[in-house]
Amino acid sequence: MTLHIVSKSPYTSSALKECLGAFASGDALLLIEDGTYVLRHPALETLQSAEIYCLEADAAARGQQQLAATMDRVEMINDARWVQLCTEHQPIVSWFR
Amino acid sequence: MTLHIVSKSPYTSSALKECLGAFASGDALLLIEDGTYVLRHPALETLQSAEIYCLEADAAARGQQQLAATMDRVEMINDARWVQLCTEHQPIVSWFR
Amino acid sequence: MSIKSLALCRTAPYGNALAREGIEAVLAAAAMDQAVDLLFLGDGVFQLLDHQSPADIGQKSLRRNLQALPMFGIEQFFVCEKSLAEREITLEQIQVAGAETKTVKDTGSLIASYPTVLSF
Amino acid sequence: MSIKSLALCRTAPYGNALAREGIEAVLAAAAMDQAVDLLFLGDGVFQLLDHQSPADIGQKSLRRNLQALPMFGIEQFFVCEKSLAEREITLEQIQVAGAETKTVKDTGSLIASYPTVLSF
Amino acid sequence: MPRRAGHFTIWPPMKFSLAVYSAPHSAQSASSALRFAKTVLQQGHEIYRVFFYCDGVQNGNATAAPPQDEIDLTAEWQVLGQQHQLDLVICIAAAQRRGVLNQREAERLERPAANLADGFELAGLGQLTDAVANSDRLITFGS
Amino acid sequence: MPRRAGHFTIWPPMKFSLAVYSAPHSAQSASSALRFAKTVLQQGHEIYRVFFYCDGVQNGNATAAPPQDEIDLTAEWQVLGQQHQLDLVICIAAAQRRGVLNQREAERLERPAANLADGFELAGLGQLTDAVANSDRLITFGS
Repeated sequence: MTLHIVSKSPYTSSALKECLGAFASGDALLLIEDGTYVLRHPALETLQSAEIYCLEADAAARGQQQLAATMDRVEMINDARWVQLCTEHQPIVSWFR
Repeated sequence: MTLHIVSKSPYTSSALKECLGAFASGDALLLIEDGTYVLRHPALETLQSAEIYCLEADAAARGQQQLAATMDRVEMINDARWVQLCTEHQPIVSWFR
Repeated sequence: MSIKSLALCRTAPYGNALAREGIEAVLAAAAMDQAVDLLFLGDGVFQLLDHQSPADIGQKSLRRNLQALPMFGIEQFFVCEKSLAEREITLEQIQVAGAETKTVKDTGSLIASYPTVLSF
Repeated sequence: MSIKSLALCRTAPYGNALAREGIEAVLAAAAMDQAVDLLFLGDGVFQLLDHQSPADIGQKSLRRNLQALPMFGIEQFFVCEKSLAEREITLEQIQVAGAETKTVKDTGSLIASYPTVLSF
Repeated sequence: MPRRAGHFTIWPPMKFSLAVYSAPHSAQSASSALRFAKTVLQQGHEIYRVFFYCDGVQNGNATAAPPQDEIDLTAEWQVLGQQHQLDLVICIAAAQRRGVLNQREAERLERPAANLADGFELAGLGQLTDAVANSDRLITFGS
Repeated sequence: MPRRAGHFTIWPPMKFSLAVYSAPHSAQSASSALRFAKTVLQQGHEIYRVFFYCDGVQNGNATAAPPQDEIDLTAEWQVLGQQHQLDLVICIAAAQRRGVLNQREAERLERPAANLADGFELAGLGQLTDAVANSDRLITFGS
């Protein structure tokens, strides 16, 4: 199953939208860098059953940690878990624009 | 009156959307680089009375010249006219992300 | 027409250097007593959001740079009201000590009142 | 799972070098007999659009690079159907001699069938 | 007195400044800036300053060696600068971070090489502020 | 045999390759790549190659001199590369366009200075193709 890594803001880039359009059942989503702003974006609701991960350090940098704490559906992860996710999924697709 | 210069694609960037949100009556719009893809985008319709310009060379590079020929509302311009537009407007605002 | 210039800040902090380099340019202008106003629009409003903790990504707080602006005479920040609403950010979340945050509905008219606009 | 890799091309030509550098990477792989497929998605579909005339902006035609791919054994291009529709581009406007253009509805399943995806 | 270029009437000459944020060969806006600058001068206007900021500092990197069939923006700026005595200023802080140094900076920062192209000058952000204050128009070429 | 790091069970070691497209100090993804590489190694996996492409070639620019309180990504890659014998490859075509040259290239292209940092190597795009073929996972760090 694919791991999709989104690193751009959903408010200014089409990265999330295009990623969701190419999302297969069973795929996982990882939010990094400006992609952590997805935490506050309504489009997240459309991913009903998918695993969603978010890099904790990148969210905290942007003041998203309190928001993240309120979200059951998103697992906040550290870098070790990031690497582990990459071992568990194939292929890995970066959405960086 | 402001000259707004949009240089990013309306399909992947929020540049056009944010520019239109900051458009005052009497302002002019200039499309350059990937902003010339705005020619085929429905959002152009929302600018009913504004002057709209488009750099001909940038549109032609991207295969938009035939499309441009069908549009009455957009004036295709060369680089000399670009400079002239900049002399005629103040301020000039670039929307490049 | 105002003799001030406007810095239009549209980039989120940290993901890209533009937000930081924009604020550095504003600081330089303020340090030279050149009058400059700031308008935060689009993802630029994220620059103002509180609780930024970028130490773990190896960066310095950009909000701290914004907090230095009042010391250089920049005591008001214009913020696009629509951009805030779209991101569900409240006014309380973007307060900076020593500066007044003014939400703007008609950003077009505000922009048109400056002779020069620098985009960041 | 296929042993081929997939190049995911999402960038419009000319505005940024990424579209060109992506196709150069694909050409290099093909020249080394490494099997690679291409999926054009989002603004990447603009790479295929006909009548590109970039001489006046001082660039070389990227479409010409795409036309070289069949000589290296890349004879089909996958194109996201939704991206084409959104941009009102017809199949006739994106034909490349020597290659078959295959529109794809379920891009998610296509992507998941490759072990490696390079994004450009 | 207004002059004519083609069928357009030109206003009295204006002072333009350009802020360039993009590196050559990465974004078209770097070459758009050059194209605009050339046209400004052709139309009889003046360029007060070109300020290279952010990744735009790479326009002054003398080490760049684009293929012969691609535009060499650094060389083009050098020629235009010489022809018209342009003030081509590279932001020194942005350039340090990105590795564009003159001899003095390379020695001071203990780096192995200087690579600032002739015709460009390293200076502080104050030069951007000064350009805003002293130009009729400032155009941003972002990335 | 799976090992444990913290509370996570680690699969047998995997071969990772990274494709890095961003310049230091311009985009966070350049530092994300370094952070990821460090963690890959800490977790007992192998890095087959780091391929610097597009603006990512600037990671190997020895002339860059970031302020002391900012990360020096070039220096960090050098240290990590030495500790783990990493294959840090800069795409030669992308580097020529952007002004990152070794001594041989600088002489051949008649440029005033060589600025490729020690520990990095210039090579062709074939090294990216080879990394795709020989790695278990390839991660793109775009800009």
